[in-house]
Amino acid sequence: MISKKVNSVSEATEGIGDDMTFMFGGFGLSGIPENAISALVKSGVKGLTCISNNAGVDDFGLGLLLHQRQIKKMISSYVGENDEFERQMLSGELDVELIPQGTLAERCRAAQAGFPAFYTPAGYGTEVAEGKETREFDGKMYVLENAFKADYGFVKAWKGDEAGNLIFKGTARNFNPNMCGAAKITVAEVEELVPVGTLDPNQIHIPGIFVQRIFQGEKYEKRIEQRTVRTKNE
Amino acid sequence: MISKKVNSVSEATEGIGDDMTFMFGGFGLSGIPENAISALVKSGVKGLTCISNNAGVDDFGLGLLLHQRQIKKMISSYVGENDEFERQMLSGELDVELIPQGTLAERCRAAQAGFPAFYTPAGYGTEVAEGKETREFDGKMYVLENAFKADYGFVKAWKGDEAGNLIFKGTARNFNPNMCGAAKITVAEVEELVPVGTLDPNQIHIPGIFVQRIFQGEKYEKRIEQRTVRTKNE
Amino acid sequence: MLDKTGIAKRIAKEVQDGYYVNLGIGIPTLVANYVREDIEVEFQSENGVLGMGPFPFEGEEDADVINAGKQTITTLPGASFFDSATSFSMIRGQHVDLTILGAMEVAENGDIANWKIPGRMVKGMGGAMDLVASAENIIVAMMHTNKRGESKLLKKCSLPLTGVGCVKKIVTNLAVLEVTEKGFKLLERAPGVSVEDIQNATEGELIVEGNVPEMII
Amino acid sequence: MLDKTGIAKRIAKEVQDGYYVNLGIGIPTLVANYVREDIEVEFQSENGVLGMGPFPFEGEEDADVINAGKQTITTLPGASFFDSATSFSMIRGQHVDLTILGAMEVAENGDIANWKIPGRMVKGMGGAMDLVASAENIIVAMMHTNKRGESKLLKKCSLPLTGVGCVKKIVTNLAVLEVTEKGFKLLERAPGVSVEDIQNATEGELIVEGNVPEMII
Repeated sequence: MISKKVNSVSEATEGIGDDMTFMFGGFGLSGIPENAISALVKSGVKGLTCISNNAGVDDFGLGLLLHQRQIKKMISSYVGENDEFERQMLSGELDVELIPQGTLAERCRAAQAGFPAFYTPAGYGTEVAEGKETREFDGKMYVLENAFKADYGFVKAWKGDEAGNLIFKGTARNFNPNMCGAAKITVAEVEELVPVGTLDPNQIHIPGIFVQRIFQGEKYEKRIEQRTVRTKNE
Repeated sequence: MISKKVNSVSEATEGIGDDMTFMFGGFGLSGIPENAISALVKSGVKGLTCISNNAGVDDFGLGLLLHQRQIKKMISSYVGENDEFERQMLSGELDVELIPQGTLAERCRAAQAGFPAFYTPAGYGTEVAEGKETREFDGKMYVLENAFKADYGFVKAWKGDEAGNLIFKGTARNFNPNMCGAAKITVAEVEELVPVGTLDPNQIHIPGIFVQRIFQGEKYEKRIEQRTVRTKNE
Repeated sequence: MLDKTGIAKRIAKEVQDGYYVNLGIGIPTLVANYVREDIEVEFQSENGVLGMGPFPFEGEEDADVINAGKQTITTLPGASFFDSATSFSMIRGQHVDLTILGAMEVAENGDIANWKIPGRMVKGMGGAMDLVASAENIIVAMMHTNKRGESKLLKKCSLPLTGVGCVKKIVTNLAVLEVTEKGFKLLERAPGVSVEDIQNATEGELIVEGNVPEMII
Repeated sequence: MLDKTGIAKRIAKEVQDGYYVNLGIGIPTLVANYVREDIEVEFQSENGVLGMGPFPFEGEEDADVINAGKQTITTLPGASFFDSATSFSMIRGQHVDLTILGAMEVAENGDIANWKIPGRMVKGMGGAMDLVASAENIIVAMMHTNKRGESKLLKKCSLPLTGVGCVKKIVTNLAVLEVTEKGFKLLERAPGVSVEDIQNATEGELIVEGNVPEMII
């Protein structure tokens, strides 16, 4: 068994530097690599290009990096719910590239799987397709999209083992599996690092080969963005 | 919950006809849809185009359909271990298209995922790429491959529920998940049909949306092709 | 004239037995409440869940179980969780049968604009571009006119597009319309709304054939 | 001169700590038996398993746990099973560090032919074309000459290709060779084999620089 275990978040983020491209798993605040983000804030690296479906909120998630002006460019599908983001974007401090969510997921998966490019119908006829090759297959039009290239991928799983095998929970899974192995170095943080041999080989969401470093996160806040509930007598 | 359950293999194969294109999960004889294959043999449908990584052996798997001369064309990556196959191929009765195994898997996945085409490095510079578009990305050459189009996909899982959710076991998983939802109608057979709600939503390999019909197979022979063992005192 | 709930109720009638449905935020989300009880329908959310149930009871919320609107949800028996790429395989591969979403503008050729207003802060298209480019069956839920009283059913969209020629049906506070090769075909009027009212509120080509029935909700 | 076991033993020395390795059938399969015990290596099989162990004990075979050669296998702690598309994501995405496979012919530019002999029954390329087109590190294990005594290290392959310009290293019964821009560079001689012997058995350009050491196995 090839061990991917590192003993701390600082060891996990070794090698990061200014002007790099990072991927972050998560949808909204669900399934984001909280501990890696904290470490990046502390590290002070800047000029970052961040590939992440969302940009966090003002005081959590990638919002923390935005607040410190560490991000140069965001590549996302949806960036609402973030005043500081809006301010930086409108003032021109922050570059933003918006791409369809399914395209975002597949550009990660293409990088993971060694595909340089693929044709997708999303965005055809819109400004998303401007400057891109389009092509007809069976009477329908498609846009050529490229695999992402990133230096580090930061993902968060529920359970993992020293071999780097990961299991996600609920909708906190989202982009995390698609980003594993899509960057040069994939750093996985888990809520619980379990002994090798504990996870059923049949039930592993991401085999360890896609992960370079794994550590157990110190704590998880797991903030809820929209707490919607019903009352029992409803 | 939308029910996909059918009560018999004959109900599961309703609508099949001559000259159709079928997909079959399985690698060698592992994870093949044994009950569906038996039903197809019984049905006598002919002129079939079969997409399957392998072609079975003389007296099992797709070999049974070959023996009845029901197959017009095989699309596979490896077709050894089958004398009747060899005879029909050399005599020109059977048309064979050999394609790289990873390309075979991805052409299924592309059909499942709504991608018309993708670029892969496999086969570049070989006869597999003849007549196909090739293209350079970042200094490396790739071949454009298309999504498969099939009428029925026959897959085999370990466990499944009425909603069509599937869980596979070991290396019997192979092409089965990639073929789910890749044909117009996906027919899944399972060793055990469990009550809805029994399977952990977190641990489902294939969500039911990719499956149109599901049934519990009557029996599984699960033949081993190469029984390799060691003795305990070795 | 319908309110938002009325629009949701009318659209709920379009949902058929055995449908997998993706609901956008806003009015579309309400549709789930009015689907007939005697049919089986499963709701998909593009962040990675199939088989969504109602909101959780107070105290039972789970940060790891949300919908694409980031709301806490529950799941029903038979549900499944999956990654984003798989989720869009369901959408792009046309395994999802019906997509219901809001719009700022719809053109008579089926073009839709619902993600960007130039000069204003853009939040992004999320999954909308994948949904409209892929779905065979798209219903738009929206008010017939905007806050300034201008028609949202146009000859040509003025805002940046989300997708081209993709909308099949529109349910507004005034009418149910089908997008045809010749323009918006009026199918039904909202209670108390005349064909003339609809004509006046529609900038795009409106096709009125015979007697247009009033909706039954 | 080496036998097949000797070739496997020599190749095993190329396997480094932390490598994920894909082994082809034949001689490559034997390599697993000779990898140093003090390093960590994981074996991947393209039918969908990572972390392969030895063959099962008699009576413990499982039809659902096989390798790409269809042999019954076991798995080690930390192993995982996955579908074929994911398996080739590992290969195509260059997550597998080393591929070892057999060949019928290798050309001095790194071309490889190992799947088809015109006029004979063709069994198919299986995963070989994906492996050779993707791997950064490919070692070929083969005899230096064929059964008719003809060199298998050629100026140009005569058989249909499996991949172009992809082989990096070759270990034969006679030598270890590196594929360079100028041709086959002789790195090591098998025990008791002279440079002249190797020269005589090599049709392609052979580059001999200085004193060529004998292999240590």
